[in-house]
Amino acid sequence: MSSVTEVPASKLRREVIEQAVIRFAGDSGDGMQITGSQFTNTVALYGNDIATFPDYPAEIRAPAGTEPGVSGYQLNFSSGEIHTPGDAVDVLIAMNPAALKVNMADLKANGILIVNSDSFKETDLRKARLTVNPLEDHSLDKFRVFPVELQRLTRSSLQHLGLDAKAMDRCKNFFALGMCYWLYNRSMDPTVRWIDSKFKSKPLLAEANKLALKAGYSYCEATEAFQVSYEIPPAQLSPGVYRNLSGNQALAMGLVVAAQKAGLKLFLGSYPITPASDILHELSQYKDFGVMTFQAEDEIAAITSAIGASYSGALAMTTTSGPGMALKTEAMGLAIMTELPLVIVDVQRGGPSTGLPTKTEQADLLQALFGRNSEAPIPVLAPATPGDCFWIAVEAARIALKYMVPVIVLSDGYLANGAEPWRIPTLDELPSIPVKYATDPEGFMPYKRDPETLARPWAIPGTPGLEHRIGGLEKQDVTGNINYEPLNHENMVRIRAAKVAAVAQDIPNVLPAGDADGDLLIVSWGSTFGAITQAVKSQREKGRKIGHLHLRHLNPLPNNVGDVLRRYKKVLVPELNMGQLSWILRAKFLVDAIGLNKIQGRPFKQNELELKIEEMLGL
Amino acid sequence: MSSVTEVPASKLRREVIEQAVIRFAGDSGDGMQITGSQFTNTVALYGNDIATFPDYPAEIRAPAGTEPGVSGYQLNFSSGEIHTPGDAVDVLIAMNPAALKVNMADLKANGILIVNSDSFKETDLRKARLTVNPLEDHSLDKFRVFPVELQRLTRSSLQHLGLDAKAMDRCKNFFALGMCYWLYNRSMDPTVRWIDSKFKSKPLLAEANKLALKAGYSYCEATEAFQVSYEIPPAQLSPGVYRNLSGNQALAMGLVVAAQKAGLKLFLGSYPITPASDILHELSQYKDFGVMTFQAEDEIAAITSAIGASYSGALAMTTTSGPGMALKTEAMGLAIMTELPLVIVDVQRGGPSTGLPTKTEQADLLQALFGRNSEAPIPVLAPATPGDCFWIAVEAARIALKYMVPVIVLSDGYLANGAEPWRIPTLDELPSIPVKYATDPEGFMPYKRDPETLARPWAIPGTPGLEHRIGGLEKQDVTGNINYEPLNHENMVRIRAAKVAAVAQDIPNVLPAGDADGDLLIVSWGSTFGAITQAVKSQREKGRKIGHLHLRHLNPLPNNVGDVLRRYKKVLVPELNMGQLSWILRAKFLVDAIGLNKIQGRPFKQNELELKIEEMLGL
Amino acid sequence: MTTAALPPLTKKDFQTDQEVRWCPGCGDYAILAAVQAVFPELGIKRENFVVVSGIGCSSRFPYYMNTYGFHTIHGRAPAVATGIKVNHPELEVWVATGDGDALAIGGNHTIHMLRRNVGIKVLLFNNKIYGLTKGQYSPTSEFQKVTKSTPFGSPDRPFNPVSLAIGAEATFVARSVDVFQGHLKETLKAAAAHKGSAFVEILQNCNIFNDGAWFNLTEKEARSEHVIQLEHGKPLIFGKNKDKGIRRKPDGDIEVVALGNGISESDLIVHDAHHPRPSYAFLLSHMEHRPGFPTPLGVFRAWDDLPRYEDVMHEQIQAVIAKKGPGDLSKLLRAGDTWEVK
Amino acid sequence: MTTAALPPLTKKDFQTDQEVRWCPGCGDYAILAAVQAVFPELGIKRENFVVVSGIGCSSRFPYYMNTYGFHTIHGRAPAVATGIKVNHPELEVWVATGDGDALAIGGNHTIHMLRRNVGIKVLLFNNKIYGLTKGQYSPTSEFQKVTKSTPFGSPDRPFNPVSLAIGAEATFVARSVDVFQGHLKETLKAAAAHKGSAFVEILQNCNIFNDGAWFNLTEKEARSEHVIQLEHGKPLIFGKNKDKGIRRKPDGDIEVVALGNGISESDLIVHDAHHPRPSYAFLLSHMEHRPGFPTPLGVFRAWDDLPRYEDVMHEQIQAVIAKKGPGDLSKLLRAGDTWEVK
Ligand SMILES: Cc1ncc(C[n+]2csc(CCOP(=O)(O)OP(=O)(O)O)c2C)c(N)n1
Ligand SMILES: Cc1ncc(C[n+]2csc(CCOP(=O)(O)OP(=O)(O)O)c2C)c(N)n1
Ligand code: SF4
Ligand code: SF4
Ligand SMILES: [Mg+2]
Ligand SMILES: [Mg+2]
Repeated sequence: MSSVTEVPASKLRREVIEQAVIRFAGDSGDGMQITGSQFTNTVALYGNDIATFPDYPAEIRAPAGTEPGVSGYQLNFSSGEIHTPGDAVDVLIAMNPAALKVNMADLKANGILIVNSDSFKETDLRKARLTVNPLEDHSLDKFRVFPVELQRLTRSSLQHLGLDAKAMDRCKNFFALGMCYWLYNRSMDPTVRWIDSKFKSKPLLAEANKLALKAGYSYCEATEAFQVSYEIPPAQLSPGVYRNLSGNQALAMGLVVAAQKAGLKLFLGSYPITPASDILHELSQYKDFGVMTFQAEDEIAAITSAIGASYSGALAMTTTSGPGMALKTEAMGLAIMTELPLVIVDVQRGGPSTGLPTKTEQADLLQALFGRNSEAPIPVLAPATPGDCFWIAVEAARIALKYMVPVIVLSDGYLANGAEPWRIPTLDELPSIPVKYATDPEGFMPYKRDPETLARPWAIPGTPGLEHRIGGLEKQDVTGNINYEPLNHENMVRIRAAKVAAVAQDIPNVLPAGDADGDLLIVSWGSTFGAITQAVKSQREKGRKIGHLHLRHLNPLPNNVGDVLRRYKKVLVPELNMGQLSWILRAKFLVDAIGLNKIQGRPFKQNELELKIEEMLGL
Repeated sequence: MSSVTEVPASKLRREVIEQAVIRFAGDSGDGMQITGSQFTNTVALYGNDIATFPDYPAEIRAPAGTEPGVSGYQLNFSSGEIHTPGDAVDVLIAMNPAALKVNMADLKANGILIVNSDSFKETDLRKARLTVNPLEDHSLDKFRVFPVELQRLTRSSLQHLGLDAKAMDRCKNFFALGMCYWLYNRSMDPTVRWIDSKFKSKPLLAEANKLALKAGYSYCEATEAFQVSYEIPPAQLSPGVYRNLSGNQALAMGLVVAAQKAGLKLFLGSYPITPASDILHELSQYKDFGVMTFQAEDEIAAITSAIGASYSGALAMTTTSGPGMALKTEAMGLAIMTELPLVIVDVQRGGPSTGLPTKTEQADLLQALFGRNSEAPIPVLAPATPGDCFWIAVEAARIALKYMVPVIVLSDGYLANGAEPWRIPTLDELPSIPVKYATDPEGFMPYKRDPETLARPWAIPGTPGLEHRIGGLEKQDVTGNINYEPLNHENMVRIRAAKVAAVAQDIPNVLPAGDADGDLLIVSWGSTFGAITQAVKSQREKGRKIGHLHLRHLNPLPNNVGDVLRRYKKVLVPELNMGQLSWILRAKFLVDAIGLNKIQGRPFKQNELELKIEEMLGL
Repeated sequence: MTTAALPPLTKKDFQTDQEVRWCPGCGDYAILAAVQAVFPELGIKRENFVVVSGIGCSSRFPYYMNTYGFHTIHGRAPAVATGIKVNHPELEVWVATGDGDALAIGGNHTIHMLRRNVGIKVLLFNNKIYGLTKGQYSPTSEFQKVTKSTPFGSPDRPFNPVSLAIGAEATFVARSVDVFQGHLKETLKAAAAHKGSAFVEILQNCNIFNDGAWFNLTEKEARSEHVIQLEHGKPLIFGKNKDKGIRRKPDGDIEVVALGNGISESDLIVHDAHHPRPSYAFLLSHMEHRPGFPTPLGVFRAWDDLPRYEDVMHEQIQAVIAKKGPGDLSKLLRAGDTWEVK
Repeated sequence: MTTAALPPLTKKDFQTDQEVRWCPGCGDYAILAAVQAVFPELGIKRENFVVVSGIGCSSRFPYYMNTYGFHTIHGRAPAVATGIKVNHPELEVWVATGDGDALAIGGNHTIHMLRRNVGIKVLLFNNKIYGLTKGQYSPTSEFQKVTKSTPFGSPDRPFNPVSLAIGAEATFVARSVDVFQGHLKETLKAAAAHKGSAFVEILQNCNIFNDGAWFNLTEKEARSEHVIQLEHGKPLIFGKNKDKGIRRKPDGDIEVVALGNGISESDLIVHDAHHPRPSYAFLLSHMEHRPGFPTPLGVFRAWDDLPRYEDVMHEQIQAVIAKKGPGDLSKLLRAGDTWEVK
């Protein structure tokens, strides 16, 4: 729904529209991630709701100009509430033929296509394995195509600076960004500010990028390249102060905050791995909060060093992705046996084995629940959105410290790199996390438990009179002495299970979104939240009687999940795996949960979900 | 039921009985494991059916004479068919107070108790934390107690050999063994033969042990210590040649046989761990079969070296227990991705973490099924008895080679160390295991599959014209080239799953033992087979309408499991874990499977099972 | 595996159809070129080459070699390669790995492979950074290095790969540089000629995340002052005008001396790569850590008198078979006491 | 942590109520006694000691020390200890480990801990066997050793733990023997006095699975001929009658010489444990592999000028706080561009 208003100042139309999806696509070297995040930041600052989807090539560098080298950044921004980066694209910026080839399928009919026409020479086409020039073979006829000589125009706007050609060409993404700002009537100031701070030490480059940006803007102004420009009013987000945040940033910040609220030092033991490495990078910056980041020699040293830090009184954590998670499983058993607090973050990626390192997936749930020798229960949480990574991180730390258990957080590549506007909580919105170390030798026993939480005391080295020994062998309750007696073992196994089950007492009952009962319940977890929310909204607008239950606590489950499941005729569980949550629901509640399983390294599209919903409703 | 016959030669009664349970218990240093296995071997040779339960202390040596140091060996032998070492003991040999203290609870009322009265001095009692001498405080009144000065009698029978006291005392277990042979009218010849070969190089010790053995025998003869001796006729086992075999021996032999049948070299990559180490020890002996045993620096090198051996054309395997299994999970993903044959043996033990290294448990099932990052399916098998370890090993190799997949075998500590009479198969009873490497460059593609098995070709280095590259990244089907495309990934994930599912086509439908339908079905897997078989037999004799379904294939399940489950009113799943198989049956078939879960590091007792069965039948 | 009548192989025979995916300017290209140039000259059938790697930019290597290749998992290449070589000793097994792959997560497998003297050739691409994961410091990064994961400088001091390998009992240890093609090829040939484990550290430039890490060794001007070539039987001389050398001090330590006025080549240490004991090679391996000393390139140690792991294992097997005869299935099944039930 | 006014601790203070569960005659008892004797003399509060171990007979050690103790998982003690020490640098962290625990599965953590120079003391109980798992060969077992897992002899040659540690840049490396109580205590005190990582190989007898492994070093007769004591500043002399020594050869190598007829103590190498460079210590570490050479005991290397990992990390933190002030939560939350929705 778009209302047209005449803009007297120019004979250009300006349309006010509700929402738009824009995608920047180019070579890995073209700076598309920066361009996209700058545009995102600007529209977010302006007050639009946003959802982003950065999609860059596998870790290894591909040759320039080839398809595997294409890097993309998609943004959905709106004056209404949105939860996904959008299925199809309104505006596509393609910096070279490969980018065009890889992305054009997602551009809507009659969508705007801006291409860098300087990069469609014979050689460029060959790199993209194209025999004919798409700009000439009518394959783009169904789009509104705007070929722009980005290279030539950028250079000419910069030639007076005396930079070499390579340096000038590196600015052409800002030229394109300038065009987009014009197209959506956005101020260039935030980006100008960013350029100034980013290139503080290199004023000449700062100047060049700013010039290119403005050149792109004025190019549209002058040439009236586009007959139309768009206006997307601010969204009605709930009041508050907002910032734009990615999942990995949010997770790192959440743990710093948790440590502060608990009055503990934060220790991270980690070994780099995509897409989790940025959490390590983020936390290594927080020295002013006393954060200790230990880059270990491998994932096993990463988690075991964290266990050591936890034993000596830190809020300890370890971060990794699938393959690294597999390596940590033996050590998780030690944390379970010694009943030490620990936050284990798995930013899931495509697998198995090395798999698809930069693609997203939700297939580590069963590993998180069962991937250890013997009976080794662990609480498992999963954030729903990039911003929710902050809250889940705080919750994970709270549970770990209150119950003296390791806790697993399952994020994924989509949340880790995706961004959304995040309402900054006021300090008093942050939960308090009370922690006390044992200090009194009187009657101290290393496995004497708190009756309510079953937590054992946390007696840290350096405390006089509490000297004691712990380890991975089975032990007697209360005294903690090694013990292999049959009944003691059964008792301890059941206590460890009861302790994890006890976490449920803090988990509020879950309310399904949409209808409280009806024909179909959709159950989800993790990063599929957004797409499903969108799909359910649209289906309910069509009058379907459906509910949506999203789970952030996967072990233990909220107490009322069983009841909710029974209030609907059918249960659908869409997952980016082969059906792991549905397995759990089936086993626990004997409900015939049906899976919608996509395992392509990409998030759900809204309409894939809607089609399945309608199929299950027999429509 | 025992029939009494007068033996004229002496005024001693000889009773013919059907079955007896005997337990040898003493200090770790007393040689109880040897004594027990000698007695076992003798009665097995005689033709009795047997089931044994060696129960030795945790790996670490305990101080002599203390309770933690007690080592026990229990044997159930019979003229009828038996499947368990027996719940309670008819005859207990206790070499010291600690052994008596730990074991007397299991001795039947009026049972025979032979104690080494020389070891009940003040100091001995203190080591066992006893204040009063049980030989004097009437606490043994309900038993038939035979105090024997084992030490003095042994020494006096050996003094002429000029051995030192320590050496003489080390023979006293053979004195006790001799007494037991008299008690059950057994020939000493097999043990004499064993002593001769064992001490070939030390003739003096051979002589001493044989003398002690005979001295024990004649002691009973002479002193008429026992008023009665027993006769247990041979069992009616199915015809054939038998030997006595432990699970670890059987497993090792099974893989040597499989390699021979497949015409391949066997490669074992392993890192020692209780209770799996004996498989490494066994296989390191089979040099004449060209077996290569590589003792790796850790479990990860153990499995990855095996993957390398498999890649280069060997029948490759790796053996471990729970904690080591946890360390291998990342590498399993590589074997799955590269679709290489591999046999992974997990001899389960008590956990989590280091847990109870010498105790048995069945709690690695879910780890075996799901303990890897992303969707990484693997066939899983479990032997039912020590002898079945042989057949499961052969089956695992067959599946791995036919389908080009890694296969997990779940044995456990009870099977590994327990022994039973094993009917030696004739050569033509052994399955043929056809294997062919790819050799023809014509149209060769590393991931071009066999339509029936979905197996990719096995093209081993050294083959001209088949040079190719494989790895852990997602790949295109057929060509095997790296590929991150969405639909290709989904396709490959489903192919890897379909390949494992295809294994079911070779698995015969399972027939429940007992009633083909009825009130209760008991479903089991692994080493609980014996106890459950016994319990079901006895309950059916009491007229209950119940069936017993034992699963040796856990993934994929036999095709007809669902049908079988539905033929009974109730389903009971007894497991030595917290309910792992029942969880799978519930999720797959939505049946309300009830668990009987014991997690004490010990096998089920028959009557624990019978009580639960009766409870479920509402009796 | 050397045989006379082979159809002569060429560099082309070792190139694959896969498009090479390293950043333009990456040092890995040069290493690939050198290996593809050397393999045809080894007189080994192409089908007998196996190139094994872990994970990292450098570990993409096998995809670009038209031989058998295995791109395994991070850090495990030496263990996978050991399985291949032990099972199939005739194969020519090379490992391509990085400073993170071989010395961080894979450190243990690397030192154990060297200790066992398995007949595998290891090429360690040392760019002093984690390239594939976009620029974290590695176990060879210099102390105080600022990287993505150490914005305030790395708190730990690096391994010296050559010293570590020698400490792990390596029988062949050498160092070369991506851009010194001639030297690199010679070094690779020397490694190929070694029967036991061969460990070659190749100094490699990551022009994206650690550009110029080896600048002072590669850059024309500096080079000759900062590098010393180790050549068996030749004195340790370096300097633009070959005017400096390494001399023994009476206390057994070494010193840099200027040639001339009284000091001649004959006063310098003559390099002995075949020395049976590792201490001399170890002494050389540490020299560049001292002010004024050059960085040695070439073969530090090449002592080949130790049996290879795989040879010992297969000799044991042959010996047993010679003694007991080849294993017999029915004997195996019926071993120990048996009895018959009629 | 040394403070003047401590109530004097005694050996008893470090004994636990746990019954010690090693085989009678095990060398571990002697090591336990020595440690319990040395700890009270270090002037450190008992509550500040943490003893960390992996898995093995030797790794039961913490249960018998009345301090804070952590019996972790196999091979990971150095990593767990690193987490403890980095988080809590005031603690006195000791690791008890075995030749399998520290050099087989734990090899990588051991060398990385040494490289980082984390202030941890490692006691490696070297019995050249896997004791707890009942007698398989270990990475320190001699070549061709017959064990449960190698009935025809082990096919690989062992690590020399001292050489490996030096190759891994260890700043303190020493060797002692379970039964030489006096020497062992002195060695432990030297390790305790070292700020950086201290690595002590303790030759230990497993009388059940590898009895007499060190017989030729411990047995009265042989001992003095086969052992040489390393004492800083003293010449390298050995032999029953102190009649032999180690001398430098002109080529920098070493040789065994008989004292007398022209050769005097002054011709011998004077031991310099504080030498800043590792090559001298490495040379000593390998001597026993040569015919006629003794096995060195004592401190090979004690060079303490390198900053500890944990100190560098905490200095970085302090520096940033000094510069930016302590972290402020609301600033943290509101970092970067923000906007307000009314
Ligand atoms: C188990 C596991 N942990 C971590 C990673 C992530 N990872 C891939 S390569 C690499 C290090 C690469 O550095 P290096 O070995 O020096 O190779 P380079 O890229 O520099 O050539 C890391 C940490 C992984 N793939 N697998
Ligand atoms: C992950 C794992 N793998 C293997 C084992 C089995 N294991 C326990 S101790 C040990 C080796 C013990 O040898 P060493 O470290 O020399 O100690 P020692 O008993 O000789 O003192 C092994 C292989 C284990 N407990 N955990
Ligand atoms: S990141 Fe560095 S090492 Fe990796 S390919 Fe690029 S330049 Fe080479
Ligand atoms: S097995 Fe050996 S090392 Fe272990 S306790 Fe016994 S004697 Fe000591
Ligand atoms: Mg690198
Ligand atoms: Mg040992």
